[in-house]
Amino acid sequence: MAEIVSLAEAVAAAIGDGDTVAMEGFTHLIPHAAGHEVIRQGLRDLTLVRMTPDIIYDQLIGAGCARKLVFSWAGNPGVGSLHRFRDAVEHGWPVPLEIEEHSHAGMANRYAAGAAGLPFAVMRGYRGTSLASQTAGVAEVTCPFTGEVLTAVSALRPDVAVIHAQRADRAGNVQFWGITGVQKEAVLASARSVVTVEEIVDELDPRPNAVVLPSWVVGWVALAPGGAHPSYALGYSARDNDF
Amino acid sequence: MAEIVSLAEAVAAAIGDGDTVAMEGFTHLIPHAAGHEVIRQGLRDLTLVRMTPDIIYDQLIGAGCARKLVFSWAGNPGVGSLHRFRDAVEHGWPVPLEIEEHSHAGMANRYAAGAAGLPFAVMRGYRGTSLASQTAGVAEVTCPFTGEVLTAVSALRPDVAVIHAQRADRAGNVQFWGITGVQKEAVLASARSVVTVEEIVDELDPRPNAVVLPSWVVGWVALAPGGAHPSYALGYSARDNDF
Amino acid sequence: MSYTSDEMMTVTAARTLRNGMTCFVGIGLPSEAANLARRTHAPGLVLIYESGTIGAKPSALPLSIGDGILAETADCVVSVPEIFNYWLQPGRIDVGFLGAAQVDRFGNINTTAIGGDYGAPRVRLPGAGGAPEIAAACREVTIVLRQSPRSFVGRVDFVTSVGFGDGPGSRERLGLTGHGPRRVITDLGVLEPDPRTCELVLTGVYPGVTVPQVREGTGWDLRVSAGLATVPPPTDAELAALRELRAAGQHHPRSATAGSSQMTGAIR
Amino acid sequence: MSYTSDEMMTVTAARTLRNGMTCFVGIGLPSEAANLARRTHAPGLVLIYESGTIGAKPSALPLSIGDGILAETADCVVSVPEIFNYWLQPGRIDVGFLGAAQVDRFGNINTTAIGGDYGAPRVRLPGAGGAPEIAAACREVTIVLRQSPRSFVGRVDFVTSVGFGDGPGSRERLGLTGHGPRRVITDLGVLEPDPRTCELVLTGVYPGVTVPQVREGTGWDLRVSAGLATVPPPTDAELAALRELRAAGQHHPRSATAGSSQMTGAIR
Repeated sequence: MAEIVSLAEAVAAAIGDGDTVAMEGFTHLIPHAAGHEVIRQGLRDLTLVRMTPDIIYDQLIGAGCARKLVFSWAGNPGVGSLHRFRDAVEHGWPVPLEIEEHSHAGMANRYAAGAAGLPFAVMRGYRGTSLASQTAGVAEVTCPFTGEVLTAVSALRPDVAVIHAQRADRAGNVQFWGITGVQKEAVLASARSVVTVEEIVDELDPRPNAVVLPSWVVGWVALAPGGAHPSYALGYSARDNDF
Repeated sequence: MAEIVSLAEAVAAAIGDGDTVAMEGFTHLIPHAAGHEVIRQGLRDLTLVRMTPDIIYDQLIGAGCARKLVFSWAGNPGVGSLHRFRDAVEHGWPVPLEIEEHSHAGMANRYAAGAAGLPFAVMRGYRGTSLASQTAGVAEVTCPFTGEVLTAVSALRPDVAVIHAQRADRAGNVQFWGITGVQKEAVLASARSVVTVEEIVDELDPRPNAVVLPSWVVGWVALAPGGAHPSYALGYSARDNDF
Repeated sequence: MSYTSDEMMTVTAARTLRNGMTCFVGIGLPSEAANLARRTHAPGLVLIYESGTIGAKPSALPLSIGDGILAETADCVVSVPEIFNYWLQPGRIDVGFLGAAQVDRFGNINTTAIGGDYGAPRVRLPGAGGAPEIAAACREVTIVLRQSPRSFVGRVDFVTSVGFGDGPGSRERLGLTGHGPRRVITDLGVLEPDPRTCELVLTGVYPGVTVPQVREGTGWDLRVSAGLATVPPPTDAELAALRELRAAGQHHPRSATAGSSQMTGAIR
Repeated sequence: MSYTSDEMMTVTAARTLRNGMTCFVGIGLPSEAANLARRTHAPGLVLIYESGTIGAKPSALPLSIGDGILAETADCVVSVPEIFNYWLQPGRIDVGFLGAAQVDRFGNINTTAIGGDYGAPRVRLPGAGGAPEIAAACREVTIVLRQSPRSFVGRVDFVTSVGFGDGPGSRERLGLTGHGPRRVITDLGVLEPDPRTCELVLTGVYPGVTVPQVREGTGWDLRVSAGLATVPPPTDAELAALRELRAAGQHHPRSATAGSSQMTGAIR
């Protein structure tokens, strides 16, 4: 069952130096407050996993928290470049950053395989791209029925998933809606999880398109209103494109 | 884009003798009215696919529409046995019925593979059971990363999916909620689809837990109020256990 | 209060569930026991049905795994592919509660076909449903069924769901992630696997039931545990809760256990 | 009305979309063109973004593929794994609309790295995102990018997304299910693959643009189609709709094309 604690307590309890940490949220519901808390606590040597490592990971990289980045699109959608990421990759500055690069479909399937307790997922993808040869965790697999050759991607099993959600109830059940991205898979694929929320309520009334993660698959829940800023939380806050 | 027609027109347009037809609905939203229309139109030699071929398929089998049954649990949940199914399997009466039998997880994954345009799905299952040796479409697959041996199940790609939903709008977008089962996968895995609905409305207002199938993946929509009877449609009709 | 052997069986099964556990519930007797536990000592028991309802809190006994009340009272409802792939398969669920038509000395389950061969069985049963993967993936499994020499056999006619396979080491060889059957609860008593041999042995009998009676109801030479216990009878509170639960299900025209009776009935 | 070459490019791209089509939309120039089409001649165009929004009907130009307005106006919103696995992968989508940093003579796309080697590139770009699978699976692909000898190269430094690979037969050998690039739309004109050689050839120029100008903007020896056409200029209605769309996006502090400028900007 999830424990409701402060954000500082949640990060301290869930994340240690050297951990593999997936902070997810697809443009919407990016867990920025939790990212800042990771920087504040001075965590080091993290392997950071995220489909779209926008500003949140650029800050973590710039603060020297990261050893490795696993990702599929490193840009800040619509509003700018990731300077720390580019410095690290182009110039090895401030420190070299190991990268493991996939496509979105590959990352999504890797999380899904992790959530499903499988060591790999089957998909159509990567074939003919330069990515296939540069990236670990991509292989061929042959259909035992048709003989067709498809792509296998290795499962992602992070130590910790960190997400931001609109609401939790006092039992630690978590609810988020709008663009829900890959957060369910990230939490279910990870050994531990931290969820920051805009609000803690007595009861989660049903919402269209809401994902509910029951308390017993969630590790720590922390109240962090505005915790997605400069990203947004549908129904709570707007995206700050000036940031 | 979906066409809105009468149920008789929808069945006539979508289904032909010898087709593989998946009528889905997991206890909830079973497309009984469509099943009766198939009997009325005297379709023959159908391969009937359904996870839980309860009364709806017993009637189709008894009416001589079926050549083969692909399924994972043949009983009427909670209320009785399937007499025509048992007669066909135990005594070859009225005609022998070929069967292809899976587990629920296997069938669900076979539909999911079909919906995803893959020839097979990977899962943990079947190992050590007698089912594995009696059933086509189950094989071993080895993880190219860990060497672990897992189970592959072949994709289901029915000719036609038939489902019952609460509502459609006039453009043929379909919405259903409550227990949504494997219907999305069945429709997306099939070449054609028929959807009967309780109601056709001007606008589909968002509902918690609703699945929406956009018009452009739906074939024919037919109004059939009470079309799930003796099954139920949450918010519209109750289950008739006396039936 | 007097009670029936079915009531004793259901109460005994319910007692094995602890508060806060997650339980993947089969229909029939297992569902009755799981719902009883939630209504008595384990209000925080998380009920999960293969229809995709997670955390269902039905006030009446559901007649099927897809009753509307399960969806309406659940913490969340997911698709059928998702319930098996994201929730059952990875081993997140503490206990699987299963019924059976036949069980054998190694806890293997048959719900497919009895007698004859697979292509032309003497009795055709409903088949696998969710059971094979529940039996494979839950951390532990409890099996609930009425006892008779035809339902308790040395070797099941068809292995629908694997218990301990051929004995020690089978589950490991097959890569099954859960620990397998923890107990079989019948209308006479409780059988548990010997940790060394994986064979089901009698570890508990109900008040008034004798060991010879249980052995007569078993199709193999049943061993009896040195620590054989008598299971305490249902308390008044347990019985009252069970009867209330059943009565609440009475607006259903047939009793909520009809499904499982029908299922096992075929071979009684 | 006078217009810029960027407006001409966007209008030309928008015109290729027909009413009722389904379009998987990349961010930046592709999104602008697709939204323009929906606001002009193709009101029934179904916009699909990799964030999982299907049938989005944004009133303003979305700044990212995950803007709230996409979720709020969509026919349905699905998870990111689902949008790729159930919707894109099976080949349900008519057309993929992609931007690029580099494109080569066989329509292969690079959005990963320029110069140096992969481990230490001269310029690091954002990477693959959804593009490789969009390029593989959509029935056809339209690529939109500004033309320069550094963006139009004989062979891309890194194949992020496959067009026609090494030429005829490549897509078939790789098992790619879609038909590949149908056209590349630039700020100078339109290139289309020769059906026999798969090489991009110039098939259209904008009013006032000369063939030598386009050849100067191309890093390989560009062939010109015998049927070279001049693309009609934007109509007043097209321009008005485009400017209205951009103005509606102006409550965003930066222009909606910033993303794509930044992406290609690195190599201009």
